[in-house]
Amino acid sequence: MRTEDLVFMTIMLPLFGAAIAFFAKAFPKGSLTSKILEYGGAVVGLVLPWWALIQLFGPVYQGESFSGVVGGWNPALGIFYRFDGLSWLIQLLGYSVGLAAYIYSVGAGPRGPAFTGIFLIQTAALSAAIITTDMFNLFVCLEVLGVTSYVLIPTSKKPGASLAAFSYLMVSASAMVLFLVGTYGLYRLSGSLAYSEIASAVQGLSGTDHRVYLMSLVLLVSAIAIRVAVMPLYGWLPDSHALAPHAISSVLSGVLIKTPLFALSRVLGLFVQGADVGLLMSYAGAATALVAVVLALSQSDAKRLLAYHSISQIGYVVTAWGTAISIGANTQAGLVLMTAAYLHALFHAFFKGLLFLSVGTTVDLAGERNVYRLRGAARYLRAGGDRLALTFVTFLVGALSITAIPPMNGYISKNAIGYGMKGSFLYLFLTLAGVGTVASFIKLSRIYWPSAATREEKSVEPAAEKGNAGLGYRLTAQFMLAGICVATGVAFPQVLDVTGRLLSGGQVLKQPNLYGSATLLKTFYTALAGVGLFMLIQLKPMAHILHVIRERPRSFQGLFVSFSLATAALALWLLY
Amino acid sequence: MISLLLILIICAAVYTLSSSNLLHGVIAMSFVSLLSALIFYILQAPDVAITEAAVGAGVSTVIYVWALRYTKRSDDGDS
Amino acid sequence: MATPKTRFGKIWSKAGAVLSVAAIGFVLFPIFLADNPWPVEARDYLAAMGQAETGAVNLVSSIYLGYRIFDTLGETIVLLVAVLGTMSILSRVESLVDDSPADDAGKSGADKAGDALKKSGGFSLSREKRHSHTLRTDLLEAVTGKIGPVILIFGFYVMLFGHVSPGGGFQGGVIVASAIVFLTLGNPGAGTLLSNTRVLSTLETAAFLLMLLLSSSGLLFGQGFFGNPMAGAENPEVYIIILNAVVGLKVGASLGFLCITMMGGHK
Amino acid sequence: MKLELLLILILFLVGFWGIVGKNNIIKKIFGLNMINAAAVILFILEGSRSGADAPILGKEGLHIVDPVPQALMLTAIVIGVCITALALALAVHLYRVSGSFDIDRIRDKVHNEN
Repeated sequence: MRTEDLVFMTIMLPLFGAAIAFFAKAFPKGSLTSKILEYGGAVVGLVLPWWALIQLFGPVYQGESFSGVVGGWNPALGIFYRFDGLSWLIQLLGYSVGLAAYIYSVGAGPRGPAFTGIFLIQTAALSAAIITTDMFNLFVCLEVLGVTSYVLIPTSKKPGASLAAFSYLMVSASAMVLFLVGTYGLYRLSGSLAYSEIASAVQGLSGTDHRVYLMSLVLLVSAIAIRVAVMPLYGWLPDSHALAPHAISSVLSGVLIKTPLFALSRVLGLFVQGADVGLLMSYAGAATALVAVVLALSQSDAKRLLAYHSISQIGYVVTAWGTAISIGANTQAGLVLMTAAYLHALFHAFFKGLLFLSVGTTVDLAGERNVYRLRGAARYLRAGGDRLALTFVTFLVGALSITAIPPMNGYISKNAIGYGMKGSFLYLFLTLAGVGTVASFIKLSRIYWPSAATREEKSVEPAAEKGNAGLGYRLTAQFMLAGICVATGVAFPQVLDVTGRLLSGGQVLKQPNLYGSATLLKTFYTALAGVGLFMLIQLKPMAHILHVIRERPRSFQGLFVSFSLATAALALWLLY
Repeated sequence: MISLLLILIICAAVYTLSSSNLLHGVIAMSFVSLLSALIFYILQAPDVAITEAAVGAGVSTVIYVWALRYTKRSDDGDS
Repeated sequence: MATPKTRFGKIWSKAGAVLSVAAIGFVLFPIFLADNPWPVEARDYLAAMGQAETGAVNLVSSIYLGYRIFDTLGETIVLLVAVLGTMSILSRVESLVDDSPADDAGKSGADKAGDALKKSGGFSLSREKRHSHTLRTDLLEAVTGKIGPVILIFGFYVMLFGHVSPGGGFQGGVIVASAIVFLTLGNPGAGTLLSNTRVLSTLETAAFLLMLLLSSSGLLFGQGFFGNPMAGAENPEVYIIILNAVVGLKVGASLGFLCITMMGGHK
Repeated sequence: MKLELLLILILFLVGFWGIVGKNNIIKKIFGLNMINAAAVILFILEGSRSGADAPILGKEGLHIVDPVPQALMLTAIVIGVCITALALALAVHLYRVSGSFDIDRIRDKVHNEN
């Protein structure tokens, strides 16, 4: 088998797995054959691709990249693809979180061949979206990703999840039509759909042609920005991530919002105006990081709090990513920042996945999601079969990671971003967001604090019965992710080195000094400020302000208004 | 000719959005699909025309009608 | 954006809508009115080489199932997932409706479909019109039962001759699906093989697997995934014909499955 | 020539108005269909300016139109219908839950239940 074919194995194996899993539907529910087919499909789709990834690691580590036309067709019409370090890294992200989430879902649901198949298709579409370098093919990949999420979000059977899925569907499907119009604009200018051909054709355009090109670029970027949920376009995310099943929440916030971002970096890296777009995106990202953390701090629902943190953390990623693109993704400084952006995306996928799963287990066992009401959750965990309250341990690992406490991986990636961003005023935003993160996770961890009131004891037993099923699978998935969080945090020099090499095509990048006294001191102050902020929000007037923020009216229409205004703003930014 | 068809499509579209009976809206919507199929045929795109007629006017109308079957069909939420 | 309950809120929300339409219009205006000449390189290449490379006389087919078959695979996946998703949401709706009497259990799926159609009673049927509607349904059964097979054959024709004439797997598949629906309507009680949802869903999965295998078949001949394994051979169009048939089968089964479930034959 | 393009733009904006300005979720789905149709018509219309005959070979001396937009639009149409089907299924589910197609009422209802 040629190495080029291995590249497509990462897409085709999950699809084959999905087909096998779908066959399970033909057999009676719960029969042995049906189980074998379903889990066999999952193994084919989620485990075998690791073999391809391992095979491919050698060449990409050496800085090789595979590109060409899918199926060996003529370049005039075929679909171009490119497999390089970036693709490898994104696939690593997708397959590791996907595997953990699937193991969790075996225990916690949703189950069934249809779910397994759709989950595998989503994984395949993720790999395809990062490999392709063809505009229309990217459109198709994004549609597949979208349609799988619209189907997976309402599997939690909550009415709110249906509404969230519907809102997401409407806004992202409309954005995809705009993406199509953007593709049209670029095709009529260049006569091609491949990124590189388009980029070379649009150079040196002037007059109306130039305007057509700019507007098409704007449409593409804002259609993808919807998926990434940067600041003005985040409205669909909190509900859909909070109300989806826990395993799906972890994949949605871990992988699904980042893949389009890095797919976009392939496009922007080629276009001249990409740098301007990157700059604006970095501002939007910094604003996202700060505003979303304030919103998170005000939430009462445990999972919605986590969902707002996903937005805030993607803000970090977008800030670093945008700055990297604006200073040139091939310069030394740009590469350092891009490495940091990727690492934060990867680590966020691990620790946020972990947090969603741990908090999911906790709220299932306790039967209560309200942060203000749930107390002494460790007791519910024990009553539910988790005798040692291991879920609390995994939660703690996740919380320490996201608040950037050494030696967890969050410390590494946040400070790597800080190192690259030093001197920029955006850095201030990120530092402030860090303080808010500490405060809101102290708030969230209160659900595990022992409660003073003894009258709650009575309600422990009945809630514990139903959530017990599949605890082993849940804990396996949680420990898998927790282990990765600690390991990547401890072995950071190697991780940084490998990531840097993969992203730069084999160069050795300068490593930031992450355990310098200044960095450690800053972490200490951030944590201290976080504790202070937490104390502050306990006060009556602050609590009232948070209540107002939490209950602010949100409407479906607001989503569209902010989308179209953001699109127009981006257009004006590029025009003038 | 194309312009004329497009004007008809826009009229049907406006009617679809403004009519208070959703079922009338569905019928107008399938009319939009049929007219666009006609446009595709005129524009030398027979494949797209067949697809639009079969999928846009056929399948999606069936799905709309199915969806409205469950419900009371009137649009009372709008001003 | 306030929830529009008050008069002021309503005006506010309309203003927001106008503003966003204007913003989108501003961005779209230059693209829609672009007037640079249409690029013809791809067209010229296809006119010269398309038939030789893929064997399809219909150049749209040559792109759809040749050069850009990867996109087509994605499209069929979207269809597959959408049908499954609609189905799972639908089953939840059915459980919410909960008005199906228990004695339905003994009937066949097709019978139930007919029942459900009668029960739902068309669109805006008042009680006294029920009787005439039943009559009309009988007429419908007689006509659709006869037309069904004809449409089925026409669907297969469109499917298999997609490489030389307009049409192809997808369009043929839609026609086959409507034929399946007609057959189901026309034979209440008898329950044809095709109206069994389990058979349809297995058929759909099988067609999906076949399509994956066909896209991978280029591997054996050294073109890699998504290549045409018969590219160098005498008649490369055979590959396209097979693909058309598989796509048609898949689309027909998917949509037939969807329609029959929606008519109430869901088990 | 410009008139046709302007009309398509109007169709697009009418559809977008349906999505943003209408409260009824079925009408929002109508709007989604319309903007999809507008994008497809635009692509096909402009693609057809390059020739005069359908892209089916077989006769001599044909001056065919560009087949690439047609192949792409086949995919786009089908994806659009799939999304419509899914959106309608969700809409029906929401109707069953809340008894209304009005987006604000649905939101109030769902919000109270959670």
